[in-house]
Amino acid sequence: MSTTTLTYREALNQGLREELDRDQRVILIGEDIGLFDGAFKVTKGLLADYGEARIRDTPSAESTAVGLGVGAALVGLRPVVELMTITAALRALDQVLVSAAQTRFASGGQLSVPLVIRTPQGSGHQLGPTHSHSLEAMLLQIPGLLIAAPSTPADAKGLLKTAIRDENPVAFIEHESLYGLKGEVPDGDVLVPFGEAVVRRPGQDITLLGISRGARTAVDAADVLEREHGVSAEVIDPRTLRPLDLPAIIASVQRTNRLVVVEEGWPQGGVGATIAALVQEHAFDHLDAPVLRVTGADAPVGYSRVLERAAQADARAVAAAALKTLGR
Amino acid sequence: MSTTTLTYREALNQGLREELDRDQRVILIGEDIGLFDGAFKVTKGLLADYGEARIRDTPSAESTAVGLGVGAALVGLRPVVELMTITAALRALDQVLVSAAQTRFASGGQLSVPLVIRTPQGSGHQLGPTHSHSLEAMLLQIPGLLIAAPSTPADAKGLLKTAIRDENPVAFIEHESLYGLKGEVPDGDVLVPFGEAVVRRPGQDITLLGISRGARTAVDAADVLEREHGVSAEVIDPRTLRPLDLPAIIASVQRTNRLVVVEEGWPQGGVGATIAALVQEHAFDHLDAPVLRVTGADAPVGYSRVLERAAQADARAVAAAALKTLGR
Amino acid sequence: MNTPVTSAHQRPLPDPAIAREWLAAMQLIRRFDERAGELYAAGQIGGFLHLAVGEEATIVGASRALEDRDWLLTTYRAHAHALARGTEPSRVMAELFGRVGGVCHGRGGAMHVTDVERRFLGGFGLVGGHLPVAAGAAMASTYQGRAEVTMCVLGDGATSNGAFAESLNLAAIWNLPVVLVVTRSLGGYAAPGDAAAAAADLVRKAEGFGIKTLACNGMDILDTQAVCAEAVRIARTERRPVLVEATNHRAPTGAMSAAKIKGDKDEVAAWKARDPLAQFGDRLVEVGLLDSSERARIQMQANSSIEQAVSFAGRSPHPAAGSLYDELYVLHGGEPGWYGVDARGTTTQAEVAPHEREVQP
Amino acid sequence: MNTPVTSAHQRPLPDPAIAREWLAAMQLIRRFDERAGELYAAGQIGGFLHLAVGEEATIVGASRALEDRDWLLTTYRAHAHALARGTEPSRVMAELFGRVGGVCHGRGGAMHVTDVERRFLGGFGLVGGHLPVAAGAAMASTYQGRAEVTMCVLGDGATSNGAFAESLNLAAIWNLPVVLVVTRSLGGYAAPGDAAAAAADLVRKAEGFGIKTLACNGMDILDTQAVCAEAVRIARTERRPVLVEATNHRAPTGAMSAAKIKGDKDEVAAWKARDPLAQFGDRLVEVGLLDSSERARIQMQANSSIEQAVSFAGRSPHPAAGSLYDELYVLHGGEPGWYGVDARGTTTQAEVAPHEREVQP
Ligand SMILES: Cc1ncc(C[n+]2csc(CCOP(=O)(O)OP(=O)(O)O)c2C)c(N)n1
Ligand SMILES: Cc1ncc(C[n+]2csc(CCOP(=O)(O)OP(=O)(O)O)c2C)c(N)n1
Ligand SMILES: [Mg+2]
Ligand SMILES: [Mg+2]
Repeated sequence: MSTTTLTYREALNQGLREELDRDQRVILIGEDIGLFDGAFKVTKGLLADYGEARIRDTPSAESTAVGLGVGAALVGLRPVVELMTITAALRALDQVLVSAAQTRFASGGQLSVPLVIRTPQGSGHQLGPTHSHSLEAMLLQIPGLLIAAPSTPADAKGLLKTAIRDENPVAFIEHESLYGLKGEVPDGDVLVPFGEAVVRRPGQDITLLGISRGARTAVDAADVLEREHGVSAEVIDPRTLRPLDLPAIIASVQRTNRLVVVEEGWPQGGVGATIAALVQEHAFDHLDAPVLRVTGADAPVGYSRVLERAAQADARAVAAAALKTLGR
Repeated sequence: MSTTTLTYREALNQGLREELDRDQRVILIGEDIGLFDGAFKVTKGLLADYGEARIRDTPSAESTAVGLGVGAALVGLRPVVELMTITAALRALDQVLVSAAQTRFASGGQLSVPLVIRTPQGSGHQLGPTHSHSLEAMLLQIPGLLIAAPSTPADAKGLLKTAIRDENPVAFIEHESLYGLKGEVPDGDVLVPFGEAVVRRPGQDITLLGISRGARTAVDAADVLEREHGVSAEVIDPRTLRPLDLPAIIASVQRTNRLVVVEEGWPQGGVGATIAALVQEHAFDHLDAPVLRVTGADAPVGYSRVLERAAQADARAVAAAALKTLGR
Repeated sequence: MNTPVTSAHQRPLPDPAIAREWLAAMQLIRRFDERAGELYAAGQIGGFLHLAVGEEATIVGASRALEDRDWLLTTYRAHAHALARGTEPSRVMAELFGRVGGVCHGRGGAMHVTDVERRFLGGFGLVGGHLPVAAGAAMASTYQGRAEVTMCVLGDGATSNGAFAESLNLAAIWNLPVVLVVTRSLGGYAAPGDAAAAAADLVRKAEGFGIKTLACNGMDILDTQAVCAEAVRIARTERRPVLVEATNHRAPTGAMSAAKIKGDKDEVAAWKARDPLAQFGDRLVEVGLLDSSERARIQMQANSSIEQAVSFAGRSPHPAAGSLYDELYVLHGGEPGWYGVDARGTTTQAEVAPHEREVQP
Repeated sequence: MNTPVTSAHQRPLPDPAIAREWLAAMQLIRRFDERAGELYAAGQIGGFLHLAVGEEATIVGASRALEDRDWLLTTYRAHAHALARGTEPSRVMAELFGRVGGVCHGRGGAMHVTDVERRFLGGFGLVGGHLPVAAGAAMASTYQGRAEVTMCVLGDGATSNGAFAESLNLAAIWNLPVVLVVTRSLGGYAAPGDAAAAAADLVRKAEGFGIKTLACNGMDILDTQAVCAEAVRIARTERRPVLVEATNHRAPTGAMSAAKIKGDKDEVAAWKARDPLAQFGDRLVEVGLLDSSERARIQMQANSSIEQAVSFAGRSPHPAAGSLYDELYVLHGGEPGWYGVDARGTTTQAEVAPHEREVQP
């Protein structure tokens, strides 16, 4: 399999291009995605190459952008809607839940909604309390909605292609601080399946599970643990939250008997809480210590870089939690 | 303390009246709350008694109703906004999170938002997939937002009065199937503090924790357990989810060594998951079995009464989970 | 005039067969509502039931302006639109009974009645929630190079919601072939503050967005059909949005869910004099297009068709509790339930019996 | 005319002292932005920084139409409005530095600058998100029997959002004393499709909601102040909403966050000929209200005030990492943190150093 070094941003752009080339039904909808190449430049050049009919700049109208995608999906297209930030996505949550996620069920299976909603999230650029949210846990609540949260350029492309081909609505959560990240990306039509976790780093003493950028934080923490404490940590990246590859998580915990979950979102009602609950439920007798969570602080993200950092789930905090779990 | 038998609905109405009488700054805002007495008749008679300036019928504009409440709160009022259903509240989530919950933080403590957002939730009347949601877990995500979820008429009144007097924004979650429930309600100015769980039924063998109507389901389950299995279950109703009375929950689990959480909302990213995560974290060595959750099904609520019931967290399911936890 | 309560002029009648078909469709919806109201009171139908008594001319008139290839979306008052579009009454009634024979297999109920074969996309429960979806459908038709039109029926209350403005704006700037039919209620269940304040200048509001606007007497099927047909023609040929304001007197039923006409004598009499079904039937008789036995036959046919529907619905089985997770995901060879991790250790299937209904709005 | 690019007529000048104060306020904002742009490029200021170069006449003109008792809300371009309202530049700059000396103690940043003492409610990050909040403030003033007015400044892009329509509708039906100042950008950072399509008929759109509308040349402080003052007068005395469309040429800065004027020569020259600060200064000189030494003194005062601000900001300490949970809840004698159960077992306070900035929109 040949690969090319691309940024996460370029990998997404390549994935979009390949799907636009492959399937005329694919169209892109979003604020500033055309003339401005997207708020984070993910859709760079697409307007010039695919034209206005397929790359549709919307006004600032988030709920309508999603509803529009739902309508187009019902009538035969495969729209990809970009919402500028996950906070803007809050304004569309009625459409995400009611129109996108529930319509198949409510219609008794008559309708389906092959729609992708792309949205970036996360802190890291001092964007302050309103633009630094990580809200995947709110979306995780919604049955009917698949969720992908890639942490590498290869997964960004491969999961996006899978999302576009899926018959179900998919929330595709990108991370603002990963757009510049480089990595090897398979050339051509390589898909990453949903519901298959990946081991980012094998290990025996403890499992670290990281969500979105948390997967990278977990790898950094594993390095610290190895280097400074001689602890061998296994890092799992679930890649999709719905479906969730619970068997892979359980299998790892059954070997290591310890788990720390890393997420950037808020702790109450978070993804980590769900994973902790599931793991203690399914592997109670294998756990030698409580599942710990290292999450974003239970507070807004402050603009000050000190406050922003203090609110983040960082590698040192993960390493510390891991050591605590190991009784050290 | 003298009491009167009132329905949950009447208790809420009484609470609103007492606060309207006590404090001229209290005003009510919401769709159909005036001329129609509110979708669930909670605001019955208030328009006639307090007038249009204080009981404000809005058009169907959910996000604006909340934003309006925030603005009025910033300028010195204590608004109570009613949203017709928690699903309608989804449309206001941007205002709830950004304007209501984060403004104090973002302004460096200059501003505060003494606002109450009342909204009913829950299944039970075959309202189908769009009108049967239980979404407290999404709101639980939000730091800065307090959450009350009363399960009795007395708490409905007492918590509502506390909510109105609190300087922080409060999401006040009512349950559609509890409005007709009768109970003894203290007369006059009796407040129920936030952050104090209550034991609905003492017991030794297992702790059942129920949220919103789940607290009643838990009591029913405890009856079944006692009657049919000789199991003594303690039922805890946290009453407020933020602040959460974790010490009371931990104390109970330290005695019973077993916990089942009952909620009607969806399991992924749910409140029960958070409580399970917290309890295994804080009382790992006291748990003799995994914390189990009995939640609403991980699916929309079907209109069919069979499907609606099948999706509910019911007392038999709770009893069964409790027995499983007890190894029986 | 923005708000006609009578038709602009007496519209010419269509071919006799067509006129009779329109009357029959209105009669069918009326009878359906009458029986559904009774069955709701009896607890056979649950949830919210938004009846359409008094709206038959609007519903049938609008639907008869469409071709088969056109798409239709509406509010929670979806059962009536499905009937107008030709869905078998049995499958609609079975949906209201919550049975597997229902058009949505009992999963959606009255508010979500959908019939994709007839390009009826449903049935939306949230006020204004279907507006952007309709815009998207219209966009897709144009993208696919098809001359289809999308019709979206909404209430006046929805015009105060941001979804209305956002969708109108998009429809205008993107030239979407969507026809918005706004039912402006002058009677029955409506939020008075809202209707009065927000919809008074609906035409001005819509034109503020650069949308072509037409008005019709929603109590007159001829006027409604003619105006909607003109709107559809404009949308189809000029590929741009049109808004039709259909003024309407819903019956004074007191509650949205009870078909029985009540209220004080004068109110009832006033409404009866406006009853769109009676009016249209009378006109057909007047001009000699229908005799009283034919009229009776149409009524009887509606009655018997609805009785059959009730009987079908009553015999149709309840969905199995175990089918809870079906028809939620499109499974790619995966297993049902694969997409979720159900935390519920044990689910007991409680016995199912008609349960008492709490007072509902 | 909906879209004046020049003033309706040459407005008379106010008292000399007032005219000079206006010029000084514009100069202060300009200088602040120039320095802030440099400091942003140097990594001293983070996040999104929406500069106001070219908007000074609109910002100062609108603010000088208000009395002290009136309320003001704006978008993410909040630092400039705070300066116009009289907040000390040091406390604004310190906010952009993210320091405890900042008006929001470094928690909010440029987008959330707020000064409640001056009745400036901030600084809202989401497009259109402040509109209902402004409506609520206006409602509260009336409820309290106070003749205050609320002014809400927004961009043309926000007029496509549902929040705009919902708030306008409410303001109209409830007669709220709110003045909406819409900055219609004809240059600089703007979503072109949006601005062109949605705001072209802004006046018609607003009037569709029954809102009184005025227009001004946002590049001319005299016109802006006069028109906004008239709007405020109507809102205050007639207790109803007014929308002012202020047409504006933001400087061709290329990116929202860089103050340096760039673009091709002609574009820059065209903008410079329009520069609201230069224009107003020239006019004052022309009519003999200002001589060149006074003008230079005003510039120097702005410069030195901003240098003091930069120096104050640089010296102000970073908030302590441990203050993370402060100023979030109003605690009723409870402890900080009581309202949340922080799941984070261990928080290490990473060393804080200026970090590299990823390319941002
Ligand atoms: C978002 C939302 N809020 C509230 C409701 C409850 N509700 C059901 S019908 C109705 C009245 C809507 O009025 P209008 O849009 O005029 O429709 P119509 O009169 O045709 O029923 C309301 C508020 C709802 N369905 N959705
Ligand atoms: C809900 C939301 N979506 C996207 C953004 C990103 N954003 C920041 S400025 C801006 C342009 C808004 O244009 P306009 O309302 O005209 O304001 P102005 O030109 O005055 O900045 C956008 C889209 C945001 N702040 N909020
Ligand atoms: Mg209506
Ligand atoms: Mg603009």
